[in-house]
Amino acid sequence: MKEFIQSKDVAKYVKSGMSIMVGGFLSNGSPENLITAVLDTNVTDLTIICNDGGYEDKGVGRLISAGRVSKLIASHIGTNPAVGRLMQDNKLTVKLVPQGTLAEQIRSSGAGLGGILTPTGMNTVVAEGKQVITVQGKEYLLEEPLKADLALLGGAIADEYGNLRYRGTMRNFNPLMAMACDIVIAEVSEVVKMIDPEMVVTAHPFVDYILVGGQ
Amino acid sequence: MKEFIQSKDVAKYVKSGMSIMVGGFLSNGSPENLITAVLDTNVTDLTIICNDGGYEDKGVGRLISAGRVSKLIASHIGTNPAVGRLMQDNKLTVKLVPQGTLAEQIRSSGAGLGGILTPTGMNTVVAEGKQVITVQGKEYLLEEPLKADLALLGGAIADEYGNLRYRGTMRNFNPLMAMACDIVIAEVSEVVKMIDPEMVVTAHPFVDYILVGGQ
Amino acid sequence: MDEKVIIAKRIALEFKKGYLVNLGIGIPTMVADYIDHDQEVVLQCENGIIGIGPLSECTTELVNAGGLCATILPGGSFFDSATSFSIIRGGHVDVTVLGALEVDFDGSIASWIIPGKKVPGMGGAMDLVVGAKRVIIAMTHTNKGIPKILKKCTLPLTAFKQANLIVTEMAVIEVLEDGLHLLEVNPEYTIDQVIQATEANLIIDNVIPMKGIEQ
Amino acid sequence: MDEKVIIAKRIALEFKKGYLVNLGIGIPTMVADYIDHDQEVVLQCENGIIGIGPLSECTTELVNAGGLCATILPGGSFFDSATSFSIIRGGHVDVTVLGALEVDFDGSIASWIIPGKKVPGMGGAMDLVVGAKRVIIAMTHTNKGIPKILKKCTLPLTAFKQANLIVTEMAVIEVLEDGLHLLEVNPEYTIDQVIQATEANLIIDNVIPMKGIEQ
Repeated sequence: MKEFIQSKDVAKYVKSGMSIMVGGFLSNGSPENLITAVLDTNVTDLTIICNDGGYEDKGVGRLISAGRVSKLIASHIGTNPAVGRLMQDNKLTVKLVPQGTLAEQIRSSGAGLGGILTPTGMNTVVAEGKQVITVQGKEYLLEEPLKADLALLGGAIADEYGNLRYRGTMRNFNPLMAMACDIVIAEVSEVVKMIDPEMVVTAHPFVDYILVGGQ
Repeated sequence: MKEFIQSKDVAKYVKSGMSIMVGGFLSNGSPENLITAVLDTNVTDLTIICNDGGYEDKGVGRLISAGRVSKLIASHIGTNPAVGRLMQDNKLTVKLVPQGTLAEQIRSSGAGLGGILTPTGMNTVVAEGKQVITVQGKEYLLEEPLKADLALLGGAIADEYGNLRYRGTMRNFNPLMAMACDIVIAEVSEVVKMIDPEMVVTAHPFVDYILVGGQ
Repeated sequence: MDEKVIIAKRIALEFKKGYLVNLGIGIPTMVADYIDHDQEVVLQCENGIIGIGPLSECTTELVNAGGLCATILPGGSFFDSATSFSIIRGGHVDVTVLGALEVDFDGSIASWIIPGKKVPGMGGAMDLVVGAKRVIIAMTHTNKGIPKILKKCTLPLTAFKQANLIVTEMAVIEVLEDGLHLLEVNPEYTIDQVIQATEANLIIDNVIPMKGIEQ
Repeated sequence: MDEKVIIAKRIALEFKKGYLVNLGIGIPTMVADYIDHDQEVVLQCENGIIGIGPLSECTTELVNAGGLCATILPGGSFFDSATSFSIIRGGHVDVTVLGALEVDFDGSIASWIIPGKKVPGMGGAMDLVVGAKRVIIAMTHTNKGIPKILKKCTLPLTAFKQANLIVTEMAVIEVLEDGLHLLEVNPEYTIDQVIQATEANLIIDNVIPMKGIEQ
């Protein structure tokens, strides 16, 4: 039930105040055209979930620099100075999460699990206010599942059925986010007739809309 | 650091009383030659973790029928009458686990997580004696991580580096088990020069020994 | 018409265009034969496939959830068991159709064990009934005259309060908060006959003839 | 010799044949330049690659964990972020090399935040130090004369008691249960100079000249 859309159609699926997961690692595998399409709307007050803050002029960082984001959940924000500036001005709230925890929080929500039990972050500020559960004699932090209204995926190649595979390291968070959001829009560099069933990474039932174009 | 081995070498890695994960779903993707190699040794008192009990004369069921198994952890045992017989004679203990829970228990151990929080089995006998954890207002069962001494994988094609990909539905539990055991032996139907990096499912650091032969 | 065919044909009408559907073993598997091609329903099997097609000559590479050799349709894909149950548990399957030994007033289901008699195991059923958006029970209305739709299940549960619709050769019954609503009755039976064959109370508002079994 | 080169060269000696290694950003990345080809060390990056090779002209498809365009070596593979951190958290990485702001007597590490000054985020560091079999800290011995090897970390922790080895331009220090053991000293410094530059107590049994920095 995939629908191939144009940039201008993206406006139908975004609105102010919504939560959006954006694929990519330091903008590698981020959907630049979808991000531009969101910037072309007037939505604001977004909660963004992404591995990092991107760069000031690249990746998800462009939404942050443009002041469209009120909350960012990420593992790293050091590459985008706009994040620090907006935090100091109290215009942006940032929740820093260990990268592996972030990946599993997203996966667990897509997998219908109640979050994860991880040793990561024990005895650090990350553990503050969280449940500690002992399993087989070892202590783990309970980190809750993370979902969002919309996923914007990048780094992909689609087939005519709407299946996706990813190119190189552009895979990163994209397949996890595809399963953890109500609406999933993928930006793809090309559309092939059919992806080998062994090579499909995100199966077509998880993709709602496809924008062709971009890297 | 992969080593290509012969059937007779398998004896070096198995011993009585050990726990073994065996890939396959109703024997599809089970390593028949590795199972034969284990039968050719005199090991006994094995704990087997497998999706199911296989068939009396096929898959992991052959180890059970031969009386080599003292404990079976599986989601389904209806296709192998030997399982029921041995249970009645108190020669075999069976722990039945929902299939999705079993998959995630194995994955969580390989991923260094403290088990999973699942809604599956709540308010059933599966929940007896287990912790119930409330997350975001919903109750989940805590199911502990599952690991083993040895993994016997099937359904795979290897490359010269020791990477694996799987054929069709033979993938099932194999890649999960590859990450949850101390020693991993894979039976492969063929060895190709190099698997496309996008198609590798089990990367070579997780494979210790490879037996060529079989389907 | 064979009672299993009646059940299968009626259930096929429940699918909407593009639905991702998981069919259990037995009567549920037969539903596939009656799905209208225009519905573009996609079948998932828990052993790791989206887009499973008809049975085939045995290839060893590809089996369905019953272990029978099958095919993959264009646009299909393969994945491991953890991914498969992420799809199932994560609410991505629109409908699952499963057999049952008993269903009760609450929509609780018993399907995996008759203690002391038959212990096949739960396989993927516990995950499917908890995870799928809609759970349809496909079963004969009685076991040789003994009601299977009960006030309270007597056998160990597969899941508590998860059935949404019960389809038998006699009737279609919806499970709602206030109880079991008799929606449709096979014209070969009277409403009274259905009531007689059902232990649980049936709420009877507006009963129509059972759909999909005309010819 | 540049102090960073000294550290990188010395750490390269710590790898054994076939090791799976994750190198952090900064000095750790430089270690790659000094790994003996015969060691067959395989480098993993947390953004989803095993077998990363040298930097390259930008391709957009493949970046390292620092976001720089890189290459993949024969036998390498790509995967998503959840799989990547399963590898990391699951204990499958033999060694991780990371920079740090502070390390203490216990082997606790502070590396991700200077409150009020610099908040880059933890990225994948918290998972790496908890999950890798061996954690090597690569850092200059002091921050312009101010010791970084402390009795107790003053900055927020990345992890509690996880460092195994500390390599600086002055010395190699092993972290054991009973404290910090001074193993090797760069011949350009005296043991006393190392002690002066270290706030934590050093246990001094049998110090040898720092290896790997001869030429």
